[in-house]
Amino acid sequence: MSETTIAAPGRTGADPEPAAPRQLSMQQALNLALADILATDPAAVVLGEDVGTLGGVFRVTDGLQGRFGAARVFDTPLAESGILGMSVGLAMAGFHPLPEVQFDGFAYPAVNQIVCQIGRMNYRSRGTLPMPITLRVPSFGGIRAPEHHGESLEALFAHVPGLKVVSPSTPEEAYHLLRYAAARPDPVIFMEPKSRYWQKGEVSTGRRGADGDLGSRVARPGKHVTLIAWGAMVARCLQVAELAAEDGIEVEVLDLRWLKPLDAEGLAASVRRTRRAVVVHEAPLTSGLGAEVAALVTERCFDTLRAPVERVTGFDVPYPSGDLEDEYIPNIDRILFGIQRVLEYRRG
Amino acid sequence: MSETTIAAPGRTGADPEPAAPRQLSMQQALNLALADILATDPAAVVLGEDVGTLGGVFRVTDGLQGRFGAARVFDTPLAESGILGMSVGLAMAGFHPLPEVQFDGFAYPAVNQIVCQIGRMNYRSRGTLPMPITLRVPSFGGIRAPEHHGESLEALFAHVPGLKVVSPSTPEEAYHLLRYAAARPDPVIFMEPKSRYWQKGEVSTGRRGADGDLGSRVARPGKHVTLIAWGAMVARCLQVAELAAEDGIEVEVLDLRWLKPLDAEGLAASVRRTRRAVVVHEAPLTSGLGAEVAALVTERCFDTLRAPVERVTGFDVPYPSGDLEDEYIPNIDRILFGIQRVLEYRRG
Amino acid sequence: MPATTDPPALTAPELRELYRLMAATRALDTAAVAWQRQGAIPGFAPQLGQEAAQVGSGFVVDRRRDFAFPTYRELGVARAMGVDMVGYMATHKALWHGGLYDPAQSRFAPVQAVVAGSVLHAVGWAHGQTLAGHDGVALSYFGDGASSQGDVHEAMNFAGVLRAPVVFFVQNNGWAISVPTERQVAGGSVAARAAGYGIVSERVDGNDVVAVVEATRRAFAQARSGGGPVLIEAMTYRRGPHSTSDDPGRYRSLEDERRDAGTDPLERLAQQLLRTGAADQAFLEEARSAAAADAEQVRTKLAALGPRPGREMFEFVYQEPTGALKSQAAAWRVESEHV
Amino acid sequence: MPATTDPPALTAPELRELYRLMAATRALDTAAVAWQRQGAIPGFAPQLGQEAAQVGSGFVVDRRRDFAFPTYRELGVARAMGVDMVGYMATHKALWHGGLYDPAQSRFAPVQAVVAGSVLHAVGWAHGQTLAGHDGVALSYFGDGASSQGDVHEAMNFAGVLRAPVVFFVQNNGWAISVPTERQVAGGSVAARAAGYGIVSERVDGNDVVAVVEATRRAFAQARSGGGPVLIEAMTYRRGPHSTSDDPGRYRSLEDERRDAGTDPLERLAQQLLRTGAADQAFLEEARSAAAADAEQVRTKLAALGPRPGREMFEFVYQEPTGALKSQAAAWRVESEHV
Ligand SMILES: Cc1ncc(C[n+]2csc(CCOP(=O)(O)OP(=O)(O)O)c2C)c(N)n1
Ligand SMILES: Cc1ncc(C[n+]2csc(CCOP(=O)(O)OP(=O)(O)O)c2C)c(N)n1
Ligand SMILES: [Mg+2]
Ligand SMILES: [Mg+2]
Repeated sequence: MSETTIAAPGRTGADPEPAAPRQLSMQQALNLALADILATDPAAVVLGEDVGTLGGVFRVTDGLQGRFGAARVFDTPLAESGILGMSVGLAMAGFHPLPEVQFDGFAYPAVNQIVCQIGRMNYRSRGTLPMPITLRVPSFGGIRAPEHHGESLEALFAHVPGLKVVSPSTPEEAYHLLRYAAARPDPVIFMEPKSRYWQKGEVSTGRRGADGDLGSRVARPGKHVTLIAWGAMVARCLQVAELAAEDGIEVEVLDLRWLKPLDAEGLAASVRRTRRAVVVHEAPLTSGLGAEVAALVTERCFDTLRAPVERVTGFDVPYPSGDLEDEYIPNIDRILFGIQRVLEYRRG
Repeated sequence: MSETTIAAPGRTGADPEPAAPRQLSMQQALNLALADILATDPAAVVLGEDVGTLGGVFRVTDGLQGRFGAARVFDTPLAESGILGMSVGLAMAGFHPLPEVQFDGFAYPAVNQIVCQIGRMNYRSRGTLPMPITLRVPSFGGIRAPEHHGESLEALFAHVPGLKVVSPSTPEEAYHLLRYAAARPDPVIFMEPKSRYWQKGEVSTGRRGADGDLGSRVARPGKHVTLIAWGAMVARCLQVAELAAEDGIEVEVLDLRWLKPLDAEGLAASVRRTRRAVVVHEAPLTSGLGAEVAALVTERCFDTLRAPVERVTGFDVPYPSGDLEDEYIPNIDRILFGIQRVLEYRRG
Repeated sequence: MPATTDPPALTAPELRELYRLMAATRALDTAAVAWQRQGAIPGFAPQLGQEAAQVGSGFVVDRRRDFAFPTYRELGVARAMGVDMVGYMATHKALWHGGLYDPAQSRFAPVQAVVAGSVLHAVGWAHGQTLAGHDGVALSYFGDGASSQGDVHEAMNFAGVLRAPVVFFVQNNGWAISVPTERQVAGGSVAARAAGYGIVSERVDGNDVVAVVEATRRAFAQARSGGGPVLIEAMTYRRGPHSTSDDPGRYRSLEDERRDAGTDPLERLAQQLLRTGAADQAFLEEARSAAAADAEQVRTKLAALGPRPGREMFEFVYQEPTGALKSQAAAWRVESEHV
Repeated sequence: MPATTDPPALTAPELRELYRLMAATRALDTAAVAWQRQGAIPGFAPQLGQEAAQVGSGFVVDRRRDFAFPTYRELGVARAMGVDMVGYMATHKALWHGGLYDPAQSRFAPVQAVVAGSVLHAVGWAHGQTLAGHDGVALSYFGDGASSQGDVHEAMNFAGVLRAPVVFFVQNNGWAISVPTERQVAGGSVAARAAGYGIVSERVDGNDVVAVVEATRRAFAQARSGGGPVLIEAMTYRRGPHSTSDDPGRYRSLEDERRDAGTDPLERLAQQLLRTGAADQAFLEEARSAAAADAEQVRTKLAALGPRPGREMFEFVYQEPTGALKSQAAAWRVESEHV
């Protein structure tokens, strides 16, 4: 593809015919979503460290440079603030940048550009300079990686005015939520649960209606307690629900998906049914997004709640080295204990 | 003071004789605290943008360079990551750095050093490289300043493992909490409510026991509802309490002081008495520290609470320009509405 | 500088236009300080003494294809580029952070209060021109103090690697609030940094508007023709305080100022116009009184501008507002507007 | 470089010691890749080919007064500085991020996984020496890729302004994962950047250990004597993958590698020792078998190291742990340790 063919950002190509659903890993689903975005949106550009020739350290951008050219899929120098600051300028020039930060922990050097520029340019310019940027961040822990490769930044991002934040839990969700995010005129932080990259699932590529991409999703219905999770923790909660079912406890698993805006209605609807809630996340407890979820649920379901919302989370410690990560990340036992606490809670 | 007199970080001079309590503004109290820190702790150094000759844009470091020399109180180039990264190295060399970030919004460029280095070096080095750094951040809004000069970063800081976070509400608190923070072997983010810099109050300089510096503080006792606040919002809540008293409502105002660790016991003790709580902060609502406070209170006082904890906060919008800041910052009306909601709440 | 053909010398009408713009900038700048003292605006960052650097560089921008990325002190650039001055001053009246002009249509980005915040944007925008096959040039403004920020370095490296059509225009005005350049810029020259990125650079007398225009034109010509980025360091002097809340007496004496400031760039251009016959005394007087009238008009219109309605806090956060934000706006309306 | 008196040439015993260290580094590095393939450690970032740059620079450090700030790839520096190799390899066994050696006592900062994360620390530590009246020198390691980070620029500027006794030691190994230096470093040379900060710099053949030692000694002599910071760019080559999870075949061919890598620095020193008579074949063999034995010993001890107890997650967060954290530790003990 020559450089001048992307001269008119904003034009939109036709979506390819929806193919039959197929088994893909999340990494493949994301790769497919990026390819479909690049194919249909001439203003889309992918940039970041090693996203070109290498195809990304997780191969999520594999083959894209070959297919769409080095103008639209390009490696940048090793500087995250640079990548995000440059994305702001590209957006001002009419492009739809899809930057990648290589690992969660390396979003920190770009926080200034994310908070003060990406989150505010639309506001500062009174809507004349929108920021249609989808920032992909391989996130969360669980892969025995070096320091700073297992962080959960959702609480930080969700607190920032002007951003939207989403995290998929399955290949199907990954494909559709990325396509949805990339079509937005607002900045979206797209948190990819890296420990789930290689898990397969069925993916249908026909676009689902916007409604299908919004709000939370009941991943498993149940009536005794609502387990609220996102990203990699959804799969773990489903395991927990399976185990709890053996004891006759019917756990509803709510895949939150959008971390900003939070689906207050979806949360309330579920908890009104189950009257008990446990929120699970990998990030440290204090000032984590679990606090916001708990507050929101309590505000809306104070009368129905039979126990305070439990939080089963990472501890208030730096994300530990691989050998200790199973001690850090909420495990099945700890989640079961949390469920037990809300079920056994009796007003004193 | 010559450079070699600070050759032995760790030596501690004697505290000056406590003077009689006197009326000082918070800016003066902080200035005095810094002077006393520099006089008693030869390892202490003050660094930042314009902290030397100018004495800081808020004059908090006024006169310190003249008194303690340009080696111990020095201007840096204009780079916040540089200031904080350099502070890490100074701490590794045995110093007790007291860096200043000129305004809250300019802490963002330093987030990487704050989160990944200052918060983790003690952990990474298994306690062999402690980070006795007190980072002073003029914080919060209310002074009709330009963009990025009115931010509230406490939720971000409180979520970061390895940090402690504190914010004073009066000149007396400012003096003592700064001295306490600066004597700690751990990093402390010290959030100065800039709109309160020029308010006077009585300051006693004799050190109060560590207990006096820990936990929260009942700024005004009351029995109908607990108003929880920190920084500049404490004074506003006291005003609200005054007004509410006219209607016979006795509001307890809890000055949280420490934003990490949070005083869970102090919060619970107060709410157990009042059975109702409203938390007030300037930061945006979503994923703000109010969520953590609400969750904590609810976890501990679920049975006694007569209404869900109310949050009266800034909105999920960028901190606005001066002309709109009174619309953004929780005002007396909005806090009164919050109180009314918890008082009138009836189980449905 | 590379061997691009030198652009033609400035014509007498151009020189007179430059004088008009500089005089108008000076008048508005001086007036704004007075307005702050009178309480009409809460604060202001005067560009006094930087008229030649600002007007001279802004004058070169082609508004049909280029884009400028200012800091908080670019009144003269805005003036030269024809930005609506009332909308521009609105930021200093604390009406709206980015100002009330239309940045997209003005080709002048919103006022930027983060030091070095927009330098990378300029590089991204410039690379966008390359990708789109356009020939626009990005003009990035920053100061000697800003040169210390990591973002500036990342921007220069990105620009160098991508050969992006960007002109970095550094106003070295001797000070970053209270810190003089010699304790800010190791090595003493921002221009000297450029070579390390394979970027050509030029130091220019920033108080000589003709020199500034010529250097900027050369830089634009190079960037536009695919020659890659250029850095210009305009040596000038911040004659006023950092901002209306600053007290320069704490860190420099009046004598320092007299010694270091050099000739006033406005006065210098006036002398040059007279000397070369490009203008006469009558023209200068007319330009100055037009400038004063202009400033007065801005004052009147600015005074007439009321506060923005509070609902705008919510309206511009997103292109697609969230339900949560709409609820907050509704609650705000009830509790604060009492409707 | 400035006119400091050149340090005396390396003696034959020193050269032999360098060979021993490089051979030991090579053996351990190669072994670690094998351990990863066998599943004994989850990952490793080999320094294969950078032995001369690493050992040569680390060799110069005076552990009584200097301090080194490594990245995640400084095995050879650690080896030359006498850091406990089992404690060092513990980071790659995922036992503890920073490693299990004592960084304060080793004068070798904890393993640093943020690219460019520690460069500013070195400047701060170095300035601390000035403030304390000590004559220690900070040795800061970073790569060609890291040079793109804003922190590195801020560090160079701070060091220049403060004349801090720091030596920036850049290993330009041609690659930052898949990105070659020419698309990373605008202008092509990190050393060339230094001039812009008034910092002297030197490019050195990073595969020639003698050249590395000599350059590093000159740099230390200058920094130690108050001459300010120095930057050394050691030109070398990353002969292996970026890490054990990398696949270089995706971005460079074996032929590229053969062409660009040059002579193996270990082999090169061996030839030099033989040529100059500083050592004979028997010595080389002995050094290599000592190195192999050394690596084997590290393997045994590393294998014997069990996981750290989970309670250490909580114990090292603060010097003064908070009540909240103690409660979390207690809850963890009950729920995960079942005690
Ligand atoms: C990131 C950041 N840090 C600090 C500040 C506070 N501040 C505003 S202007 C300024 C000095 C800027 O100096 P320079 O870049 O030389 O520009 P000048 O003011 O001289 O035009 C400082 C420190 C800021 N706005 N942004
Ligand atoms: C801030 C940051 N961004 C990205 C990464 C991921 N990463 C690890 S090493 C590396 C390449 C570093 O290249 P260079 O500095 O040349 O060192 P080398 O690996 O060649 O030794 C990258 C991108 C990181 N660790 N830190
Ligand atoms: Mg300046
Ligand atoms: Mg490299």
